[in-house]
Amino acid sequence: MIVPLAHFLILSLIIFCIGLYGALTRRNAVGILMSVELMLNAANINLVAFSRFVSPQSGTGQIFAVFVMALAAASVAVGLAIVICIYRNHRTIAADKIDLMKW
Amino acid sequence: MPGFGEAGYYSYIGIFILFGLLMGFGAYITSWILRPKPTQSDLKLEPYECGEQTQGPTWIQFNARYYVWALIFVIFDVETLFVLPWALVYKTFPDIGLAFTEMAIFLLILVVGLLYAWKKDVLKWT
Amino acid sequence: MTELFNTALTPWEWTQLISFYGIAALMIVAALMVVTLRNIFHSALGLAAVALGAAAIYLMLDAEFLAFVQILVYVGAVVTLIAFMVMLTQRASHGKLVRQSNDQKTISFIVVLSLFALLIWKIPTTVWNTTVSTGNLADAKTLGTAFLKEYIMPFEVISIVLLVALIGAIVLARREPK
Amino acid sequence: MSLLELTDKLIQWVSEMARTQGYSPEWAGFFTAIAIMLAVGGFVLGFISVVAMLLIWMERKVSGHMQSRIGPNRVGPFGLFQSIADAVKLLLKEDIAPKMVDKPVWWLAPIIIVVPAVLSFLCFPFHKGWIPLDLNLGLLFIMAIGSVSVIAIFMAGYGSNNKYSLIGGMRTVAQIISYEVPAILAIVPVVMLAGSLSFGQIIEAQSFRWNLFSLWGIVSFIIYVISGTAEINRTPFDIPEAESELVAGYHTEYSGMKFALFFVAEYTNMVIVSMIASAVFLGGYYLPFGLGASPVWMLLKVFAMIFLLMWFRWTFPRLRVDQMMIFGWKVLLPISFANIAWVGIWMALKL
Repeated sequence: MIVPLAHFLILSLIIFCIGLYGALTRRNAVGILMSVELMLNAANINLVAFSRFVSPQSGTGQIFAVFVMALAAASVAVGLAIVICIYRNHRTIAADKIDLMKW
Repeated sequence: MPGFGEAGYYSYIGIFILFGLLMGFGAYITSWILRPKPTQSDLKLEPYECGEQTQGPTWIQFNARYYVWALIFVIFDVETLFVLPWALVYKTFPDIGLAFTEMAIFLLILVVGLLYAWKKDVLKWT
Repeated sequence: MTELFNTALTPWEWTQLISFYGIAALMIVAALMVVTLRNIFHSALGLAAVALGAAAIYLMLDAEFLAFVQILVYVGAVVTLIAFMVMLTQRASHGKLVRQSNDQKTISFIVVLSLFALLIWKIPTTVWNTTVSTGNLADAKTLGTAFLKEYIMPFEVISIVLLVALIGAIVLARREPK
Repeated sequence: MSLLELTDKLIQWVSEMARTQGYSPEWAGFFTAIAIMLAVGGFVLGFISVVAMLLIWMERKVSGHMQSRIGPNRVGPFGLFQSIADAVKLLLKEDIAPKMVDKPVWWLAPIIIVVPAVLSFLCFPFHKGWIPLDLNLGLLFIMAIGSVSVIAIFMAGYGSNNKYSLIGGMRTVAQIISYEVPAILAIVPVVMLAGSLSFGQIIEAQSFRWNLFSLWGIVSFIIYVISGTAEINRTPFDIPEAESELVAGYHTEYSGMKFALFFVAEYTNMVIVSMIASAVFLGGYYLPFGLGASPVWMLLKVFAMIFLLMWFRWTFPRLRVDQMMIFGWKVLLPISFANIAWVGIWMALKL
């Protein structure tokens, strides 16, 4: 392994920050979910990198990454179903237009 | 890994990806060199819809049933992610009864989901 | 950083370095596509590219199982689901959403930038407790054994999570027949 | 001697040579390894082109004879060069990019569909030890790589800006994903018994007794062949490109070489499905009961499987969409769960 651990962490940091920015600023609800997926992917890279560098034989990080993947898939399934619901009732998927709960 | 060494093992995949790209781009480039390039009339570049004039935007709204199928698929695809490592160690695991029970519970819980979808008629095309 | 380039590298190490930075650059570009592009379908393709890049990174980290499963689950399933969703709501995505970002742009940028600055300062200076690998690395069989031993409870719980997600999403997405 | 041993010896020999000549042995070994990879890749690319052309000819010939026709018979002996003529024709066609297509997406889709098809041949078991790269998780690798083509189909359907393409693409994807789960679950019993996902080890486990020679094996095989047929959109599962309804499905707007790439990918996927079925259930390069092993048997089995798929095409009428969905989720999926349970109980009692 010639690439140092820090570089994997920095890669994952950059992707996480991009995802966070997207999740905070995108108006399209589907876009927000995609940004969340980016963040989860970044977290997974972190987990696998630590697993390889810190405990290469037990593979704990890999197991957590598998669980994160399963939860990510479940969350995106439910999240998109909510978007469908909103789209049916409001004919929009702009997240800042959905403000019924504000008042 | 003898021969290629640790890093060389996966380089093979990279080389094959390059070959796939070579095949695609190679086909594009040869046909670009060989093919005739007449000026295209406007009518020829219409989308092909059996000679009829295109009506309305293509990107119409689709039915939600496609989404529901994809949803069931996602859940069962994630399930294979847990079944495969289990299947790999099933033969050699010392307590085979435990291994069997664990997977039986896991799959039964998912089958409940399948039965729910079945009951709610989302597996149908209507 | 500097000591990396003072040592003589073997050819395979060069390959690894070059492919890592190449893939990292591609992933960052694709991630930027996901958050900036106006066409939401193109963003979904960017997400697929990020997932493929992450799979390549996993291969580099000797997590073979995770790499292939990443392609199977993310590219094959999650991006497909998102693409179906894009088709379903594209009348709202095309044209109506003129502005792509909301009015929290500046404040979000400051928040993200400060998080980034903090971590980019901390990560290289932290001493990580790394070990040099000797013997067998974790593979798919290690995962399978772990699912049957220490992680048997999460393993069963995840099936309940999947069941709840399935039922919840069906209830939400399905239009009640009149 | 296996491919890996040969590679190993060659690399060592070249490194020794380089050392005596005063060059860096590491770099010499590296370039030898890359050269070997390129040679294998080139061989595989040639194999794919030859097999794809042969299959296009075979498809037309088989369909012809099944309908009491002769099929192509003018170009070369038995019309063998018909595919070459077709390829030249496609190569010389002018390129029509309809206006309003989503250019980058539309343009990239044929390339993205070809790459996974080529990549799957990385694990093609030609003979014992002669697998380009016998990945530990080869079977999972092929399944995973295959799912990338779903994205390419989506790109083709979306990018064409044509309603037929889009509907065809959506239907294709819906069909592929409905049958992917049964396809993966059908090979789980094999994995349980072989304890491995690598092609080499799965085939070795069948050196005497093929997986087909048992009740669960037959059930798994049938499930796999049906799901495989559905995944490559062949009749009776050709709803996505039903000519009478949707012109040609997701590749309606493609012409010339772009269409040819879709075509090659389709036939390559057919080879891959046949390869997995032969390697996983039919013993790969082994004859049953230890009667021998040879790459000839592997290729014969693959072609027999392909013939079976072509036979299906002229035997079964096209299914309706609702029948297709019901069959995948309500019949194949429960049967494959039951099959896994049955194999699990059987193994638990036996061990």
